[in-house]
Amino acid sequence: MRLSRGVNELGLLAAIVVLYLVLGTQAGGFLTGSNQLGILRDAAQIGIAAWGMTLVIIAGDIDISIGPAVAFGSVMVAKAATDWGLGIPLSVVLTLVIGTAIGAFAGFLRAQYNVPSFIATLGVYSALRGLSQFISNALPVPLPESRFFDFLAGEVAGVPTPAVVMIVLLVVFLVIALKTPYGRAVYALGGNARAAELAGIPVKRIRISLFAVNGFLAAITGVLLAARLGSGSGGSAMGLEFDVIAAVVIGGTALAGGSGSILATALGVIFITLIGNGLVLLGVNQFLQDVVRGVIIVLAVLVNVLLGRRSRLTS
Amino acid sequence: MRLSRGVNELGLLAAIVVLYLVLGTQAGGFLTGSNQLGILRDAAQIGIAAWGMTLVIIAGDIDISIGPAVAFGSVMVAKAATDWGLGIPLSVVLTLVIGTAIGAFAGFLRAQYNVPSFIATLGVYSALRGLSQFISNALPVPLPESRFFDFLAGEVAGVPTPAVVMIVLLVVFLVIALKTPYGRAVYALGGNARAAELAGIPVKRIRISLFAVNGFLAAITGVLLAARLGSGSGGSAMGLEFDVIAAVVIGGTALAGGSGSILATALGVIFITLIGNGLVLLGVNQFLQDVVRGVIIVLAVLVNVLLGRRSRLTS
Amino acid sequence: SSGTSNSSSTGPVKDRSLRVGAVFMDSQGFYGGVKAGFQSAGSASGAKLKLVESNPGGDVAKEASFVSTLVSSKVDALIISASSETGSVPAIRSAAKAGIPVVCYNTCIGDADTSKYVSAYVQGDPVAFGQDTGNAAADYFLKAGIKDPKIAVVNCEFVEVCKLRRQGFEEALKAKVPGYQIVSNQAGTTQDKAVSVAGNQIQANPDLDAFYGESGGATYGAYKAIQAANKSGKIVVFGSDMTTDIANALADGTVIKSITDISGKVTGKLAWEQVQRVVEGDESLGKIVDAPITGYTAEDKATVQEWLKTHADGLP
Amino acid sequence: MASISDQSQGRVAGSERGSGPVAQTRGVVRRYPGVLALDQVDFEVKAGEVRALLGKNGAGKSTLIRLLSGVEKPDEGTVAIGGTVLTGGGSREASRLGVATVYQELSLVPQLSVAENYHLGALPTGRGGLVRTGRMKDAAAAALADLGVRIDPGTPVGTLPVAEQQMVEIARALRGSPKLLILDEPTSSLAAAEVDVVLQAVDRIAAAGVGIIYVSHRLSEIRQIAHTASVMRDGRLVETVSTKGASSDEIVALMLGSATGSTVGMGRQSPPAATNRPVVLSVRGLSVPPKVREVSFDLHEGEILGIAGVRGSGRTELLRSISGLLPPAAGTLTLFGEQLHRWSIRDMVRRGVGLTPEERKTDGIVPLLGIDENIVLADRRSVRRGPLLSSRLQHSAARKLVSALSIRTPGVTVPVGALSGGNQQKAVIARWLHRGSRVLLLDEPTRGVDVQAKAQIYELVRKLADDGVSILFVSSELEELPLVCSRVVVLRDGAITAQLTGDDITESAIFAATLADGTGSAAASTTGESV
Ligand SMILES: Nc1ncnc2c1ncn2[C@@H]1O[C@H](COP(=O)(O)OP(=O)(O)OP(=O)(O)O)[C@@H](O)[C@H]1O
Ligand SMILES: Nc1ncnc2c1ncn2[C@@H]1O[C@H](COP(=O)(O)OP(=O)(O)OP(=O)(O)O)[C@@H](O)[C@H]1O
Ligand SMILES: [Mg+2]
Ligand SMILES: [Mg+2]
Repeated sequence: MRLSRGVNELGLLAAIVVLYLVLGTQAGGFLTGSNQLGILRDAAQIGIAAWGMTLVIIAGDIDISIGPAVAFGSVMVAKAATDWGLGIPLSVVLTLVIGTAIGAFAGFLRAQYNVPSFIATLGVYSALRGLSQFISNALPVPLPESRFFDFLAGEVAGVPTPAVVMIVLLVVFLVIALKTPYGRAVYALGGNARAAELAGIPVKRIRISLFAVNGFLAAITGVLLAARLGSGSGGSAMGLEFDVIAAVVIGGTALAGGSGSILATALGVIFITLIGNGLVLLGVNQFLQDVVRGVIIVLAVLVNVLLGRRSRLTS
Repeated sequence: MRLSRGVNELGLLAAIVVLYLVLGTQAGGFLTGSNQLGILRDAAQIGIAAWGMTLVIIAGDIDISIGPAVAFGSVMVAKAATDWGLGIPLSVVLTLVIGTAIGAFAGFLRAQYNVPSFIATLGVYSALRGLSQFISNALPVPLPESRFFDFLAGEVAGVPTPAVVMIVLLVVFLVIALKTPYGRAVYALGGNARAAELAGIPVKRIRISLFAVNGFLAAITGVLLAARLGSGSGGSAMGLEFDVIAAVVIGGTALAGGSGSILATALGVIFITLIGNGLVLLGVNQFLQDVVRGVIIVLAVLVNVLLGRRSRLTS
Repeated sequence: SSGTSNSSSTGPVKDRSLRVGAVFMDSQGFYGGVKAGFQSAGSASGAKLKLVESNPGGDVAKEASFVSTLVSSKVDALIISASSETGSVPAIRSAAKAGIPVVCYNTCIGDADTSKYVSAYVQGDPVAFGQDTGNAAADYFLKAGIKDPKIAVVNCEFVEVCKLRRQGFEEALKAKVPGYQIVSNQAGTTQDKAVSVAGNQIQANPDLDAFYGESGGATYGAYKAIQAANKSGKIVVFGSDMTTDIANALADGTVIKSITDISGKVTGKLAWEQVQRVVEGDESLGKIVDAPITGYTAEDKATVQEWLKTHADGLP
Repeated sequence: MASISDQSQGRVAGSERGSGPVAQTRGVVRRYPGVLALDQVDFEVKAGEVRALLGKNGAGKSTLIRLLSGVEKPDEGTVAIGGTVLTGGGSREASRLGVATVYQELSLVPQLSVAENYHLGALPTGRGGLVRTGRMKDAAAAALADLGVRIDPGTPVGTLPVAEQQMVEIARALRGSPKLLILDEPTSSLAAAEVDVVLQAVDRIAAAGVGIIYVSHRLSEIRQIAHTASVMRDGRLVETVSTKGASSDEIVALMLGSATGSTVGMGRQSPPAATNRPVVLSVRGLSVPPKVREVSFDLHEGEILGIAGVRGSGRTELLRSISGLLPPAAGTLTLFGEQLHRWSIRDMVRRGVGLTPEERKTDGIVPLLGIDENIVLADRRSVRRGPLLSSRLQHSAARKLVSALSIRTPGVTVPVGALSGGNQQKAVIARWLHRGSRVLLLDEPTRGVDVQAKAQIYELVRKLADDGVSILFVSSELEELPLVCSRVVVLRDGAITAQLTGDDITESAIFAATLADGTGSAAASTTGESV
């Protein structure tokens, strides 16, 4: 099991190396520093939410509300900072708090009443998309000029701020998943919730917290997005949940729960972002881009599955 | 278990009755015969695919490619009948065959190589959406005039043809699920795939067939859609997979597999269609519609869960 | 920023290899027309044109990341239909700052920013667009003697352009038929959504006179819904965007009474002309080019037939 | 010892009833990561023979069975059924050749009805290929009735008690009139009377000329029904003996290798009565309708209190409600002097009460996690450095318990799901030892555990009691209660009906007390021997 997990990560790494070789030679501008930083910036859009999603999926649940939650965060922070006149620090804090609370609410429905997480977050999905379009009238809500938002949209030591946030959170989540009682409890309850419960692990509280964390991460992504665009937009982050879930699953985390790795998710995030970037750079027809993306995602997982099986047979 | 399943269906039925009371008194035109028939027509769009999806989910899998598969079917039949000049019967047959084959391919990836069905169908999702936009240039492809398509778009004894197709298929799938060795094997492998395999059930073959059936049903829906619109459109059926899956889950089928009921799915389909119809008739703001829809879906499932729990405690 | 494109030379585009980034707002047929018009005009002027294209589906976030990718790849120019007047500003600004000339078509960012960052804007003014439909509708109502028409809107108002189209539509109506009433306004951009939404609107408003379709899908969906409800002729449609099936319905004339259209191909050709101007060395900013708004009516069958003949490939 | 096999030729002269071998393996080898599960095994069963397969947990019994039933392929060697060598066609190939298997893990579909599970993979169909529901139910009910159980064939299997599920599996295995019937620990979850039903069925089937392989850790059963016994150790088949010719001690010695029967220490060593010591846990009027009614008792410090009862008497519910898993309708607990009216699992874990559930697969272990993590699951405080977990502390804590409980594993990070059943059980007990719980609720702790491990568990329980830990010990194996308990209470229909102390704790006394009106005289024979 350990072994096959390692193989999984190696397989993805190999796929990423292949992508770099192909795109580096075929796609003009791919290897430029600015493009690489652009990739990191785009990766942050998926990655920040993907760390939390990995834990949610390891716990045997799913959260499909990421896209609307990000859009809602972006609208919320802009509305609060402008129309509601709350000032920038308070607006940001409020956005993060409300995002967390909404996530916690979905988690509560799951943990307390056993509403399937797919349905609980489908409800949130629909409600948040509608709500952010409604309060913004489907128009972008401009952010006020501010050094703080400029900083979020800008760079830290040459690296885009969102990418820095993503990397910092990656480290935090790696430690949480591998080294904290909380993280291990997530694995335990995903692997066998009844056994975890019997061992005295607060299963309900952990479930609620996982969705709360996801809401928090989506709100962060939303604030970063608003800073990048200079406005909050209720129609943004369409379909982001698919990219996030795909990154997690490409990383080898099983939707059945109980196993998975944040590091592998990180590779999945890079993989997905690279494909998106490369297809544009290669000048592929916009519609064929979707076709190629679909084929590559399936191929990546297929190769990984086959590698994993081979390694299990020969070991 | 039986009891709670019955309660589940009763709860949904009660929710539908409540919707009828509310909409009948509040929404002008709701109770007219033509609106009721219109609801049936809209229900067919979700329902036909939902029967197959119920079986897929009972088997412990998921198929998220419905929307693009329907769009692809609609484009395919129109292209074949016009640009490729295959004639109408052949075009329809070809569309159904190719739809089935694509579904079977996703099922093959799942069954043979253990590619998670979420990923296999995510690949198909992306590829088919791109492909149908590509071959149609993102333009509607007009259907040729034909008595057959007029029939599909029209009515049988006053009932919209798609609704008739849906009802006939409902009966077929009810019998399959409850009364055939095949249907029971689906339940068995969803409940305990290892046990099913040990008992000599051809698990792989059944898995492939389930996805093939879903592809077939999506193709039928696509042909009916093209007939209704008079043209095939690559951008149609956006997000249909969410509605279909939601209908199945609202019907009480667990995403974990092993249990579920086609009849309850039918109630779920009606429930979802009613909400969509009612919100428009009530003239609710389009963005608030999403909010209301999200809240109602969660509430429906929540009430069902609570009813089920109550009945279990008192039984 | 340097303000220079990466192509080493300026001067005539003939025989030059040009990589142009193209951002299509979403996957409607109109953009297929733009692409075709742009490419054919480009090759006609002898350039070796390579399009690097993408389609953010109206999502400003996706648009921003596409544009940054195009900037990294140092395309020679960027043509874009901006998803949002305000939300698209950072993306376009970053392209301009990287020295990549930007040509807007169809939609763009606010006026002030356009004059700062955008070389040219091939404008299909959405308000004027809506006014054209509104005028056609008003003429129809006046002629039919309907003083207080009840109108249902099938909209695409999650993008700004569509809001502006309706604004123009209502302005024109208000001037000529002040008794009009919008009894319902619901979203339905794709044909399949539109046909079911319009069907519901017909049920909710039995005395409906007309539909306004803000986009091609909305228009066609309303048309199909009227047919399905057996209300052909009782309810009529004023719509937007030509496609083959809409043109056919308009030629028939019982349901669809008018269509307002901006030709994608013409828009694409105009965009190419601006790209050509810029890469040949004219660095002036903020030029506004009006894309012709064309009204088609059921009464003027000849023009409709003409459209069908000249658009045999279906691209608008 | 009567060694009757010639290993080099793999020939067994067992009973006279059969003719040719119905199943045969030649030099089979099966490896798992880090484990050689089978090492050059030659094995043979004849028609009409009942062959017991014995060995410690992890000896390779289930692995050999998986090869015989076609579920897995050998890495080397061949498996032949009725003279036909298996070609890797899976369980379907083997079952076509007449192999029916009751696996150690339940292989039922919990959501489906008894009838459907009975017919799984071969539903009876009628006109139009539709399932004949009525016939399906009748056939299932009849087959179960043959085994002496009465279950409504429409009930979902998952809602049945484990024992009844096991009977459904056995009934199913017999459905296709197999040539070879393999039973992997079929009685581990059964109570005395049911064990007898199974044994009688086995006798009958063997008499009809079916070859039977029977795995069990209960030597008493084996001596009762098996003609011959093959003993496995560390993946090798060490000996095949006639059960008539060999004594239990000899068989145990074979299973253990160098160790001899006497070192196993199965003799009665129950601790002295502890009723004079302080009361640790006092249960008053505990009711969980309809299973537990007004139960009151005291548990003293260092006491091992046995709870006896037939299946369905409510022992599991009693333990579950004390542990906080099942909220009682009425009753109080006084734990370490503190009276509780409501309590959650987490309260009880924190206060030092630990439950090892009777179904370790579904309730006990987290199969994908390592042994180490499973062991520290209930208390991670002691393996932390600052806020973070320390793998080193985790490993050393786990290693200590792995060796103390003799858990057989290549390493402490191996996923616990890969362990043999008995070793999984030990890992669950180890969890509470790591937690330092002062009150242990052990629900069938020796189910599916081999003789040596059983002895180790007894030893462990006694030692814990010596250290002052108080233990509630539920067991369906009546013979083990006298071995470990200083006091036994008997549960009947959810109420305590008898209490036995000191020398009154004998198998026959307990047995008499568990039965309402002294039914089932067969029991004395099934529980006659203990090892
Ligand atoms: N799927 C597997 N993966 C890895 N190791 C395995 C697997 N199955 C069995 N093993 C190992 O092979 C060895 C033999 O296991 P097996 O289940 O055959 O023992 P057993 O004799 O049936 O024991 P028990 O009496 O506990 O059931 C054990 O060391 C076990 O850990
Ligand atoms: N409602 C229920 N939900 C889940 N499991 C149950 C339920 N009722 C009984 N069980 C399980 O069925 C099994 C039989 O329990 P029961 O109380 O009838 O017998 P018992 O006295 O514990 O005897 P034994 O342990 O020998 O089966 C136990 O595992 C119990 O947990
Ligand atoms: Mg075993
Ligand atoms: Mg029990």
